[in-house]
Amino acid sequence: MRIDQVALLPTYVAAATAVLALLADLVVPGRRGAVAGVTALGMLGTIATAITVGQGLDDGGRRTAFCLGPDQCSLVFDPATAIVAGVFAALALGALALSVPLLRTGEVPAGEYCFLLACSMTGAVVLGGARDLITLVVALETLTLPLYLLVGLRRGNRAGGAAAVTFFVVSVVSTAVALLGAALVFTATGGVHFADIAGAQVAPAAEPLLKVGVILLLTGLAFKVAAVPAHAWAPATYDGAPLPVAAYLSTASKLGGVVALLLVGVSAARPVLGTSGLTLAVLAVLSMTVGNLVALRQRRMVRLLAWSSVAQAGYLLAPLGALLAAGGRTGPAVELLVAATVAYAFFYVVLEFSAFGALVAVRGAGDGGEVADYRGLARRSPWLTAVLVISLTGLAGLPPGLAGLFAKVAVVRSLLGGDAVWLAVVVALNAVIGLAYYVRAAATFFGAPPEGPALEGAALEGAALEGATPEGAATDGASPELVKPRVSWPVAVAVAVAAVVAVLVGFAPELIMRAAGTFS
Amino acid sequence: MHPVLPFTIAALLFGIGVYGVVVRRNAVLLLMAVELMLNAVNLIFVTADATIRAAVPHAGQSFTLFVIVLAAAEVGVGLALILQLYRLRRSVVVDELELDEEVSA
Amino acid sequence: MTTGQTLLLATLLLPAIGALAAAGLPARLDRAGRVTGTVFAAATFGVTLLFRPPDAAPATDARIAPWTELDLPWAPALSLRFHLGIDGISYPLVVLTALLTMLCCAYCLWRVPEPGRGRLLVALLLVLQVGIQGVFLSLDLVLFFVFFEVVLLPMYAVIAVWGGPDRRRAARKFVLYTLFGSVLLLVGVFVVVSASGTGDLVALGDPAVRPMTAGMQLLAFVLLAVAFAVKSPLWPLHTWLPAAHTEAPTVGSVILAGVLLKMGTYGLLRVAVGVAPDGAARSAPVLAILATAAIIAGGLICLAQTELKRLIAYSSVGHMGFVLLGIATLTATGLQAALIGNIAHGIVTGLLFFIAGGIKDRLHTGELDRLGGLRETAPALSGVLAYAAIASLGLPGLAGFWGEAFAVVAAFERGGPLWITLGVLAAVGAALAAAYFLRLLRRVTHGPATSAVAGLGAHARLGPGELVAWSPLVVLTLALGILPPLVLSYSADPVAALAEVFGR
Amino acid sequence: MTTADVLIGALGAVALGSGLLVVTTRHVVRAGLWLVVALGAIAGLYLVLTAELVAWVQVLLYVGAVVVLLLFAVMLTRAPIGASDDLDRVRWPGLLVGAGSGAGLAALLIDAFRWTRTDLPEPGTAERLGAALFRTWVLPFELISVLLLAALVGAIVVSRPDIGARRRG
Amino acid sequence: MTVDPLGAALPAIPLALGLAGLLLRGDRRVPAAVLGVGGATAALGVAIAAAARGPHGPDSGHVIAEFGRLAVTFGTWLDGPAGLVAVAVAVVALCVQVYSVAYLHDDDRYAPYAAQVSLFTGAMLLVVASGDLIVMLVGWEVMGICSYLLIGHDRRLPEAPRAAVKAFLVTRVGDVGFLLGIVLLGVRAGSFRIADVFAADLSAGTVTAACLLLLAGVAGKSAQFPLHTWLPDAMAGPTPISALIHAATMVAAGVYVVARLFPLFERSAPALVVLALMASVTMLLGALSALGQDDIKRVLAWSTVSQLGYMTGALAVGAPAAALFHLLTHAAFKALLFLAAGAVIHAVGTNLMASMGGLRERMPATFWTMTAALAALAGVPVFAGFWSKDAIVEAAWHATTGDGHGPLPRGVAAVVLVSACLTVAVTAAYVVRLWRRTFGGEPRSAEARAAHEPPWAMRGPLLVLAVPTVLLGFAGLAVGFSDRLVGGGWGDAEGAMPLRAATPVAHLTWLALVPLALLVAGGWLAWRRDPAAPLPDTATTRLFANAFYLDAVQDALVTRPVAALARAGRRADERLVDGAVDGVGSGARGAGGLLARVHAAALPRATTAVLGGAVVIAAVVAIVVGVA
Repeated sequence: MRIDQVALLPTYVAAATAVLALLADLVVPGRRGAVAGVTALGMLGTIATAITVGQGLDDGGRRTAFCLGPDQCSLVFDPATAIVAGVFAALALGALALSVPLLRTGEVPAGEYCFLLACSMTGAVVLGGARDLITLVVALETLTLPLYLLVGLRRGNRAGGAAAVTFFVVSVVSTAVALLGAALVFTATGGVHFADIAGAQVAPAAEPLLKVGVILLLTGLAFKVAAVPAHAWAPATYDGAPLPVAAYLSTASKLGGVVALLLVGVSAARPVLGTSGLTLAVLAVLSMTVGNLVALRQRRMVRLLAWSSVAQAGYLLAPLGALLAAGGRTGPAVELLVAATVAYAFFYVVLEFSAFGALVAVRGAGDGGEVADYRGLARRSPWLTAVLVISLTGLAGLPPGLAGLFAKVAVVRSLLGGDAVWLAVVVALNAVIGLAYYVRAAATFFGAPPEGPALEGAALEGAALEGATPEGAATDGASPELVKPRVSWPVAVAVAVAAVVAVLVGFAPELIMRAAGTFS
Repeated sequence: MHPVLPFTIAALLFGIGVYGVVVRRNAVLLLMAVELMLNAVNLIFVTADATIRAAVPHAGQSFTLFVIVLAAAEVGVGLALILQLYRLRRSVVVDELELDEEVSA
Repeated sequence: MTTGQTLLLATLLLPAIGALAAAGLPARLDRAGRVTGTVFAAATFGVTLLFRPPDAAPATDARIAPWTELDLPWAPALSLRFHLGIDGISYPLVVLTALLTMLCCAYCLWRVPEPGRGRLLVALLLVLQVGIQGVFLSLDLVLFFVFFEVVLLPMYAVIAVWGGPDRRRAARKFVLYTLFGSVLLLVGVFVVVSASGTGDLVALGDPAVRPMTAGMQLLAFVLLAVAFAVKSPLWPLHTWLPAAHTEAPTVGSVILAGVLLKMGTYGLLRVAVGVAPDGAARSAPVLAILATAAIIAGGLICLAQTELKRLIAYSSVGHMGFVLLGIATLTATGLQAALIGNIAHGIVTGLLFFIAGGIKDRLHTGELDRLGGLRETAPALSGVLAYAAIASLGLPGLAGFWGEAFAVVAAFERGGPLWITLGVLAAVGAALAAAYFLRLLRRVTHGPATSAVAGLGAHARLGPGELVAWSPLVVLTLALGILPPLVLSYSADPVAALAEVFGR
Repeated sequence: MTTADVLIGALGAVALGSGLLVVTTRHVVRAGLWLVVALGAIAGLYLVLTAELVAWVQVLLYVGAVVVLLLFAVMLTRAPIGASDDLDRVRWPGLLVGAGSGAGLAALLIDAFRWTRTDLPEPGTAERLGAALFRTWVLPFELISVLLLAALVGAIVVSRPDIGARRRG
Repeated sequence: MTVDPLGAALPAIPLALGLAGLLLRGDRRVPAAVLGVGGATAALGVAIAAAARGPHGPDSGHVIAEFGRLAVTFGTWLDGPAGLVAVAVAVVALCVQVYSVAYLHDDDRYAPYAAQVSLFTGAMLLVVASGDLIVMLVGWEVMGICSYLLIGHDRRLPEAPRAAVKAFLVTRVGDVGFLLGIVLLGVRAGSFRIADVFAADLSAGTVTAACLLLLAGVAGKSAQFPLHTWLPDAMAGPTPISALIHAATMVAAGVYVVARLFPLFERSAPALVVLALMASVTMLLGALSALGQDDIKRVLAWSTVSQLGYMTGALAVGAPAAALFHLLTHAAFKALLFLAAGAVIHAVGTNLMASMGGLRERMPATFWTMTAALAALAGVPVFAGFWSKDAIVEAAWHATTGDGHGPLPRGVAAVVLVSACLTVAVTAAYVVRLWRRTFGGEPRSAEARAAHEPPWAMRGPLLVLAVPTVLLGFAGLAVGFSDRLVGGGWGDAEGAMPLRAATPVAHLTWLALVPLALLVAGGWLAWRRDPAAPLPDTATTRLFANAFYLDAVQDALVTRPVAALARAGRRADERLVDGAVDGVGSGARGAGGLLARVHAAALPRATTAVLGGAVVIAAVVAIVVGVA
């Protein structure tokens, strides 16, 4: 069997990045900047190769590797794969940039940190092209396993340690469930390649095995997107982890989960789309409702974002839930739904990342802190506030940032295209609950700092641009960790890029919609 | 050979593992229970391999091998994390890992 | 690009640029910022006045025949086109929006509510203008929805920052409740789009386009109608309104009552009725009954109100009831009545809220018990108040009359016991309006001056900002009362085209 | 009933019994030992099912490495050698979920296969399986090496506090 | 598309000047007076021109608004009655404007007052001249609001605002009916032009319904039972305003509109029956209430109610000519009465007759003019009132005997006749009482002793109005005048009133003796009593003084229930409707708290959730998609 090495290039580069990071750490010990720089270069290289290889594809064409038959491939490199790989690498790069303040503190060993991040990226890069269960599982684990360590890497940090164990335990348990599902699917169809599973003539006796297998597989994978019921780890882990890692978890790791769910729930489960549709619908409804309701009551910033991301997972899965409706299983409808899911994922990733990025810019190496700590932020750093507001309102699905709005539009549109009106209504109503806490958080930025009750109500950018009291009083009145932070340039760049992209795709949603169209 | 036997065994074993995961308080014991679950899965793979006509020869057994290696890696990392936790709080009782804080009424 | 298209773009771009300019200026140039904003608002108003209907009505069997349109692709994958257009139904509303925004900005030149930073307030007003005019101008369902959403957060900010003591709660209620409305709009829009394959209002109005099944139409209409009912607001979905109005700053109330609510009625007329006529025909009685209930309920509640702005807010509920009743009749008469009622309410209630703001600014209270004898100390103020109140209670010869009277006429035109009864009840509601407005006048202007009023002194006279902002509205109120063609002449043809669908 | 069936039944009984003890015993250390028994029995099952290589890997990797690791962990976490009563929390949820999953799964598989009989295929010897691995499963194999490297490095860096501390400053 | 210039100018001039006047500051007396008096003069000029030109058919009008098929046209129809009534209105308005200059000499809100009077006049003239129902409604309502503003003008009287609100609301309640009636006619006839409505063939049901609805409005404006309660309270307004309202504008409008639309009423017996009963009750009720008052202006107010009863009675018995005739004479002598009473009050400084008396020597001009007016009111021969009232009684007699116009059943006509005759007696009684209590005997207060004639600005109008008060009656003897009153002067223009006055409206027959006898009787009864003595406090007098307690009834049946309903509505809106909304909010919050508490637990709960969730979802989905 011939192996198209070109298809593997991005994977090689990614893996090489990991190794380079380790070597660099050995060669120039103590030079954090160097290590990070090398890793960053590697990641950039990954992006570049992904794009170039993607460009190299003649339209509609694809490169394959490790094939037994025409469709029995472990790896397929098509435009979608290229896009996913590029996005993953970009997110890893962004996370790295956000990590700079953390690395500066020396709380974490730079070399290992970069290495683990690169490993995770490698897994993610492969994930996009995986076309059989084994590769899928291994890739997912390669994506996830380094994250346990990244979460708990900070020395002597109790929260970090606890968070790491929580993450790990829930992860292995749900992995076990997913593997059980895989085993049942294999038992029923005798195939591990998606093509085989999708094309297998399943004996009526084995039909239930296949269905239950798919259900368990999806439920197990739901852990990756932190969907109810496999969601409880997210708040604890996000809050315990360093902010950059939390950012990576809530973007890259989630995106990985989405890709996996798409591959399994749609590509592989063709014969039993109804089953996977219903499963995903249940997961979606539970996730968005529970996530939004609990988020209403959060006091800590990161936990708020964590719960909101649980809800977002619900919106992510909602379009696939429409597969349960007969109207959603027709060819074009399925493409519509898949495209909507991917589009929402991209919109979400951009907004979520810029939100976390802004947090890092505000808090430096510290943790997210209480929501109340952000009062008066607008007065101190208007630009960061603007980014946060755009991201949060975007996640809520409202202007000024049109990205979030179009994300919701895409989801609802696909749902109605798939005859799942009720699901669309559930999504819509959840959006209302969601706005309640996003807007509350956004409003606190404009509130006066806790020590300045005299400024109660003095709000909005104005507060930032001039301040109702002399500037001195304002900063004195501020809670200490909010004294205007000196944002290190990588963070600044990362946030700026993310914000720009968020605004850009708001005005040109077609970019994302076209990218999403390449899937399935 | 009647495949139903090993299959049933695997099913029950999985159930036992699940029980263990739910009731055990000690992180290490919890991990052991997880191993039981994974072994149940492996058993299913192997039995299936021996029972049905797979599209790719020995796919089930290969899968099993990968799962075993994965499990090993996971255990390694997991134990490291558990030990770190122990260093930090002198306890490996998972009941002490709070998921979420009590909210203000 | 034709002149018309340039005008369309300018109508949306000018305020947007103005907003950026005003907000961009540093704090020490606050006044300059306000001036800039006002200039842009005035420019926009000027632009809107340049729209002219074509000399010859274009020969088309589509229900919507825009005077001029601009149709650019935006996001086909979301079935979203940047399709703007203006016709006789939207034109008066666009002008009204531009006018009120301009007046509010001008008002802010002299009076900036606490906590200051007027230029940002002006900027937000301009953003609101973009959203509202966008709603009136868009001929694409998805675009319509986008603009509909644009309005939410700026208004939230206006209330939550420059509002009264309980502003946060009011603002939250406003934004959540109206968002509830607009998410239903989102669903409704895509029910239509996925059912009929296009989001283009002109195409949807074209008999040639594959019409939706009756069931789909009903579903679509109900979703859309609820969405717009929240915005209008239609009893019993109105309770966000009083809170928002009571807490909002003067200019906020003016925009809110003057044009924001109109998005609901306009949407109902242009979108809900326009794209799902059968659904509309089937649910018209329900709509009419609710509208009449709103008229009566609004009147009764106003009779028992003790706070100035709250009372005016509830009177809006009643007036919008008349507008919705007019729409619900689905007759040319009713639709015309609804349109002119819309405009009249915008002008008169805008004026009322200006005055209420003026009173609250002076006396720092809106409680009727603490007011009284205003005509002794502030004859001009109380005079304008009386004028506005009288106009609002639908006195013939002033703007308010036509919409209300001819809503009743339309109901009688429909005939049948139900519609006749509704017409009678609506007329009774008009009498209630007289009752509560006279009660208001008696409490506020007549009688002996209360301590607060007596201590008014030099504040009693009208400030320059008030003179500038109020006089156009005063004039328009009378003009529209004497010359209804100011609105009706534009809307006659499109309304006739729309009513044709219902054979009326 | 073939000999295979008998063997399977016997080994299965052992596996289940010891597995049950793993999750119920009140001695932490014994739990580890019973786990060895269970895994060994399962290795036996693999052999009966003609998965030779898998069986050996099971013995080597699991019994040889994993369990040892686990036992080390037990020691390092100062687990009491004797019996301790606070190992479990309330049992009913575990019983419910465990029984539910086990029974449900069993029912599913039994219903799928009934009392069908199949002949054992040719054994999955090392060369056969190796061939499959290195022809078909090269990509996951490469990838898992990255995974193992990550696990190795990570485990070391996490469990050795001095790493990185050296770099501080 | 032509509009009769005279018809347009008639209301337009005073309205325009009135609006202009509103812009003046309150204390700019001179320009305000110029605008006010000028407006009235101009109106009078136009009115005279129109009357001189003779009846003029309806013009096609100018369309001012199109609602679907229905169009609103500004058109005029200056037929005979319109011209005459317009003149009367203008005369009274002019007198009032002039009189007010002096009467409000120290009022710093004179300017708006004068402007509002102009608007009031213009509105009335609009009603008179309009050839379109909607436009007529405009004038009708504007009049209402002007009455509200003017009655509430006086700041010294605490009851003024209340009276003003009452006046507007009571009439507005009636106007609901009026509006609905117009709408019904317009919708069924497809046009609001009066001529078109006449021409359209409307079903009897429609006509009856419309007429009854219109009657509601008429009852409100023309203070007919049961909507008459606002009129006496309206005395709180300045006296000239009372003159304006009672003589020429407000109250006249109702009667005039019925006369204008008589071709419709004629077709509907039920409507006329209702009108007749309304009239009978009103005239007697008003007279008896007048008998019980001590406030001079209230006596006059109740007398107006009663006289309006005569007019509507005349309409009911199918004699619009008589009604309009009485409308004109009444305009003259009632205006005079009020202005004279104003002079008296101006001099004595009180409304109460108890502290008057003996003014005969002190203010002779006022005495003589008022005497003439009172005589006219009572219907003493040769005075104007005698002729018009006689015409009405006669018409009622004809209707009773069955040779009258109109479809009114004879029985009902008899009721009108009887009540009219009785009212004559009662009227004589209270007129004599008022006359003697005010001018006769000795002064009963220091002010009365110091009273003197008013300034010329006030005395002039008295003398001017005295002329028609005495002479206008004889006009009724002229056939041409009578023809104009019934509107038929000019051949068969479209929608011309079918009536013809072959004979003059007023002519003496033996019938006149009956009222005369009653007149004398009533007068003699009142004469016997000592003018100085107040009324004995008996149940009857209390009943009269409180106007049969109808205010209390109205309060109990309408005002309080509505207020209670309003409070209930507000409570319901806040507790139920808004409560539900807030409930949803707090409910979501509560649910969030609940769920959050569920998650406030240790790690095992997460694993349990994963495993349990997997089992449950698998089971549920499997069952739903049907695995087995």
